[in-house]
Amino acid sequence: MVNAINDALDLKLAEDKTVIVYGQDVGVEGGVFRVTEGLQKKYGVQRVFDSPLAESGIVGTAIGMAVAGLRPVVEMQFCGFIYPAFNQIISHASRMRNRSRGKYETPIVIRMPYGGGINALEHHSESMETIFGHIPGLKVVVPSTPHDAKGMLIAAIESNDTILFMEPKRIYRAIKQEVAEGKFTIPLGKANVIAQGTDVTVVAYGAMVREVQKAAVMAKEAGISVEIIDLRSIYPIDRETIAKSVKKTGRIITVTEGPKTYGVGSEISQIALEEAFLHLEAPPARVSGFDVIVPLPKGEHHYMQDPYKIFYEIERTVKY
Amino acid sequence: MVNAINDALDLKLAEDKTVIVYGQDVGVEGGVFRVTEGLQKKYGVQRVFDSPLAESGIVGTAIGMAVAGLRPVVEMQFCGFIYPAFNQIISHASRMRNRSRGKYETPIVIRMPYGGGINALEHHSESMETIFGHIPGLKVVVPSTPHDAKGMLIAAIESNDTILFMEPKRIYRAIKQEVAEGKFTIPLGKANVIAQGTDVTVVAYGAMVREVQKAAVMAKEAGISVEIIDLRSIYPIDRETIAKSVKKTGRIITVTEGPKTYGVGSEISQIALEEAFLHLEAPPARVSGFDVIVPLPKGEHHYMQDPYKIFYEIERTVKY
Amino acid sequence: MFKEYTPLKNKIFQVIDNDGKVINTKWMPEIDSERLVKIYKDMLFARTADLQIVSYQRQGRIYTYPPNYGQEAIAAGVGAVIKDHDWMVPAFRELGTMLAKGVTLKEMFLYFMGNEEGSNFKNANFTLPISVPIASQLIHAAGIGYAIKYNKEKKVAYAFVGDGGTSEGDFHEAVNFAGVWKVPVVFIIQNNQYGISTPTSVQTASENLAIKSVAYGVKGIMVDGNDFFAMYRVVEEAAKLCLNGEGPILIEAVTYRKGAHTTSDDPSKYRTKEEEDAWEEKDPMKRLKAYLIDKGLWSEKEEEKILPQFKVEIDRQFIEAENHPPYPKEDVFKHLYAEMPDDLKEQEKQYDRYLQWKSGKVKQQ
Amino acid sequence: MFKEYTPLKNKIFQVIDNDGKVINTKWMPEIDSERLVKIYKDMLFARTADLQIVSYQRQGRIYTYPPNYGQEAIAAGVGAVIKDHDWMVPAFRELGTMLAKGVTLKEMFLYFMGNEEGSNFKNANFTLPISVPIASQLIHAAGIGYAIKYNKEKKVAYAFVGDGGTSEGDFHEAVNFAGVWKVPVVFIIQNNQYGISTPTSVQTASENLAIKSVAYGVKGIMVDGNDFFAMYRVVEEAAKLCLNGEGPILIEAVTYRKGAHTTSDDPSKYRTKEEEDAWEEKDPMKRLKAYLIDKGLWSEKEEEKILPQFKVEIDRQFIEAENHPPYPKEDVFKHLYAEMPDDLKEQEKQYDRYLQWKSGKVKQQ
Ligand SMILES: Cc1ncc(C[n+]2csc(CCOP(=O)(O)OP(=O)(O)O)c2C)c(N)n1
Ligand SMILES: Cc1ncc(C[n+]2csc(CCOP(=O)(O)OP(=O)(O)O)c2C)c(N)n1
Ligand SMILES: [Mg+2]
Ligand SMILES: [Mg+2]
Repeated sequence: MVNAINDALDLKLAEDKTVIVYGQDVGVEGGVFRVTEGLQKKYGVQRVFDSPLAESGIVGTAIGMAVAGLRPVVEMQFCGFIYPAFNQIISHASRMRNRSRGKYETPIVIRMPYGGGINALEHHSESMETIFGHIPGLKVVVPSTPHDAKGMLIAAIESNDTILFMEPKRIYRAIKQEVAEGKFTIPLGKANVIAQGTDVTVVAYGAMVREVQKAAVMAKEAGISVEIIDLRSIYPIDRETIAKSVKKTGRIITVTEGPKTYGVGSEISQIALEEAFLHLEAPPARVSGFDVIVPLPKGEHHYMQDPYKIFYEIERTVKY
Repeated sequence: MVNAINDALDLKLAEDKTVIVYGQDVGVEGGVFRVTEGLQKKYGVQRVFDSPLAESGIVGTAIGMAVAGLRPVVEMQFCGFIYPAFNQIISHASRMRNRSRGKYETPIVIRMPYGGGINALEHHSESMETIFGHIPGLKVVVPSTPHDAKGMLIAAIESNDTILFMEPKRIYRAIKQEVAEGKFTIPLGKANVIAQGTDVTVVAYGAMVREVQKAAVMAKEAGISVEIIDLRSIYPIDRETIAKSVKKTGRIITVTEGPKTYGVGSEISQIALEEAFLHLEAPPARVSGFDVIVPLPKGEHHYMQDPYKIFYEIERTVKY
Repeated sequence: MFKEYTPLKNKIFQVIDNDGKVINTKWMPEIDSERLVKIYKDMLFARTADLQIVSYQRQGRIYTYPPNYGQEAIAAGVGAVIKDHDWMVPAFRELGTMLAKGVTLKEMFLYFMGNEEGSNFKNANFTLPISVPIASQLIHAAGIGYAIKYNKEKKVAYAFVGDGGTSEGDFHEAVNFAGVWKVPVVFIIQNNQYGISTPTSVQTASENLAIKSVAYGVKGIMVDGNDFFAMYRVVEEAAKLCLNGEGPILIEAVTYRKGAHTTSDDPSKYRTKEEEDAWEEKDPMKRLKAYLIDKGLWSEKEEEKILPQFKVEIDRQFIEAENHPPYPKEDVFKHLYAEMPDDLKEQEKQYDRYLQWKSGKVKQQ
Repeated sequence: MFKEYTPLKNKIFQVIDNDGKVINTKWMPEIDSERLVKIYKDMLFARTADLQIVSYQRQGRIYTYPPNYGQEAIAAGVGAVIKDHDWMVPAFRELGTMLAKGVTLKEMFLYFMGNEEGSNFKNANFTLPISVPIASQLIHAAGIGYAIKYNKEKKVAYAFVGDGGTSEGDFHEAVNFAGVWKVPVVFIIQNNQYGISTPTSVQTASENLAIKSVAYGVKGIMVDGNDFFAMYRVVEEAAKLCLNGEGPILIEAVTYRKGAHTTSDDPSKYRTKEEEDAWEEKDPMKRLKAYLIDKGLWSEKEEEKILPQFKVEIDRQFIEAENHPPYPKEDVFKHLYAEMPDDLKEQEKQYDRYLQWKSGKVKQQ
């Protein structure tokens, strides 16, 4: 996925002079995950560079650049370090268009590795997509494969909206996949049905998709047919795809990494309620983190979702 | 409610030398809503004072004071201006206890007027309780009456947890109510069934409770009996009270001011699903803001919840 | 200029005294008479508007408004230097500068009447809407500065903040980024002595606010913000330096908010009559007017003649704003996204259905 | 001292040269020999631990770790002045100071092995856990300073940040609040020239970092952070001033991170061998050792004798940390709240049920 993202950035930098890439250590070093490796060399320090260590400054300057016609793609070094920029995101990046009635737009992409499972220090394992999905004016997307990462990032850079592009760092290098060369886009806001099934719909995104796929194998062995939806977009949510699937299966489970309460899961359940109440054969359910801070590595396995936890819920829901 | 809050602060300042009250303009002026009026005169500038204009500084220093044994009660001037403090809240105030395995606690109360309906400028009308409710380690409460405000604030100040105390500014001076003198507390985390009913449960909090009460009158005229739950606590949620009520009525609606997606409503629906699926006679529903920025005053009526909007949903749900 | 008037020595740049006499000929700017009179009139217009808005507000015809009066020389100084192609990044107390950029009074009224349409400036280019979250806008200016430099444009960005705003972390990050990137941004602190009720001494222990420039390795200066000539001269110099690649610049304009913080504020709670009187001596309009009268460029008679005209014009624009068509429901939804999400479209449709139901309901009763 | 070595003139406070010769007798602190040797041994212990941790990390026995070596004189300077009742507010590169406060190496190991229990310091009083979000902890120190002052205690709070950290808004707010409140906080910037790969010149255009003190009206000084005597002298003075009500103080300690940013970083990507070699000359251990040897207080032989002892002790504590009992499931839930919400209790119970189910499942297969 790292290569696919690099590729997308490379393509857009080559194609569009208004694209600017910056953030902490993204220039000389190419980012702590090497996502921007080689780009400064290729496009120069005016277009790909290291910023001071200040997230509000990074997002805030991106807003300024964007209203002045550039297309900044900025990196937050880790999910846990986006919060100093929270005010700039919620008060400006997501609002400038509305506030100026469309006179000024903020075509910004904020890239950010997120999620657990990499044995990291505190603040390096969080999945707080809900709080961003709840911010009006923002779009929040998560790819789950290298192919999607490339196509979605290109679409994000080309969008005139402000987009939080969350990268599941746990699978940065885990999935080997041939990614088409050259430019292609994947429309933002559309979910992807990656496995057809009849007994239960499982919704996931990012690193959780792979876990669900494994759980689906376990389910199959137990005679349960799982339909898997890769949500891809946290906001907006693709209601249609969810509605269609749950009407078919009558059961739905959402798998997320973040804390349970006010997580993505309950919103997906609500959509199932609104779209398919009379089709429901079991309560829409969720598999999520607990309402706790992601434990440090030695305790993280308690917190993380894995195929067992997912299968457990699949079984419960199907047997309901 | 302003007086009740002032009263609670007064009582705790008098009783406990470790209680410190500060924030922007809370000292000399007594706060832009006059909530802290008279307290500086009574308790001196060491205990009640104006801070520099910097929210991260305010919450961050409160964390420092708290680990050093004080009990700071700080004010964010408006809901829309808490975001510069977001990092201090999510990265420290809500975590210090967990991080230090209980060695350090942060008994902080962050007071903040929130919500719409006062013809205010941008950023002065928001209801973003979800994003705070989703932060592990934080408690988020909202009183809906002067009585509750006093009892809950005293409980909040006495709690050793970090508490976001959201004050529905729209009803700061709207509800006249005799409030008991002297000290009493209302346990945090417990909802309040303020009207018994049989056909549908409506959950609300803050300024929305009054709107629901009006809608319930309309419903009664239409022959619908509404049970009203004042949620009081956004996190933790009182599942038990919700479960009990929805098992009885079979129908539940949540009324909130914030944006729809990832709002409090879907979480309450999820609880209804988890606790009472087989009792449900209609899909748990919600009445909420749209996924937009609260419009400026001339457009705000489109956005705000009112008895009509609530009654509309009650009728739909009951007729389902 | 920046060496001579270094904030490190707590020096303040001044050109005229309280009576409008030139006390600093070396730095007295050359401005032709006609232009000067025009500038004075603009200041007068802004002040008149300000006072009139306060009275509209008392009549309940407009919501909370933050008056500018007392701070007109700052707006006039920047207003006289800023170009149509320059960027203006306001806080919320920059009426005069906004008007100079081509924002109409009607638009300002519309905004403070609670309609976002008032921020959709029809004639003012490169002018951002009012920014309410204190100091946050300064960072945008640093980014705009980057874009100017990147595009090799000959432009300057002017960004405003109050004394209170210098306490925010965003102030720090903004000037610091601009300093590292060496971008053409003029940061203007309107030090009007208070942030709402909080005096500057509670905001910071630094000797003055201009001195904070040292922390970012940028040029800084403290200027008498009630002295139009001083303001003009400093901003002119700052712009020149910026165009020369020697930006950013930090200006502390020392002034006084004569009115309330906003129409919901009562300054008598936190400041004394004596203080207000002392500042009255330094009123920027009074000083420029004394200069103009002394030079025979202006007279009380002319002022008396023009004031009613201004009032009529202000009223005309106010009433135009009042008569602005009602807030269309579409505006609640339409402007958030370049590509509007399906779900939001659906929310609007549901709202339509509700409105239809409601119109039936309300009729019934 | 603060006038003589003003950062405004870019002066740096130094006491010994690269060869350990005293070049500034005026400010040479008096420390008795025994204590000095103890301090050197502590530095040696910290460095040895540091290098050993890096090798444990290579063996996969510990997760990412940010080594301190090269920066020991700063820790030793603060460590020698800080009292048990003083507050320590670390960032994450303060091993030596943490040990001085009574944190055990085992606890540090435990933390970097991924167990929060490592932050529950058993013997270190008034010592906050490691803080990862850059600069945020500085504000806590300002608040602690307030509490100290409020309670009329004779205490100082020491807060650490890196050069990169000075760019964050929180740095600004912290020193500014402390300045306004005049609280006893010593802010120590460990300027080790880089924030990960980013050199200080990209962080700020200011002449140095100590100069930022001017923006807050507080005393500031730039000190050779690789010169133990200089560090000690400055911190001693800063503490005295703080206790005297003349705080806060901002210290920029100029140093060099000899190792990688963390064990996952490769400095050869962004710095040259020449640069590293130049800094090798200024190595703090080398300099203090030269001084000690010159004074006959230390010898290579003693060092050779003690090093293996240190290594054994470090290994002992490491293995103790490795043998720490497995992370109890309860610890995931228990520590967030003083009053644990019912729902969280329920989540734990549900997890128990799942674990039971799983143990059955796993057995089945
Ligand atoms: C981040 C933030 N916090 C608080 C407020 C509320 N507020 C509005 S104006 C103001 C005072 C501003 O003072 P100053 O910067 O001196 O500007 P002035 O009003 O004097 O022009 C405050 C605290 C806000 N708008 N934004
Ligand atoms: C708010 C925040 N942003 C980003 C990071 C990621 N990060 C960890 S260390 C570091 C560099 C810190 O540099 P400096 O302050 O100089 O301290 P040093 O590591 O050199 O001791 C960065 C960017 C973080 N921990 N917190
Ligand atoms: Mg002010
Ligand atoms: Mg560093």
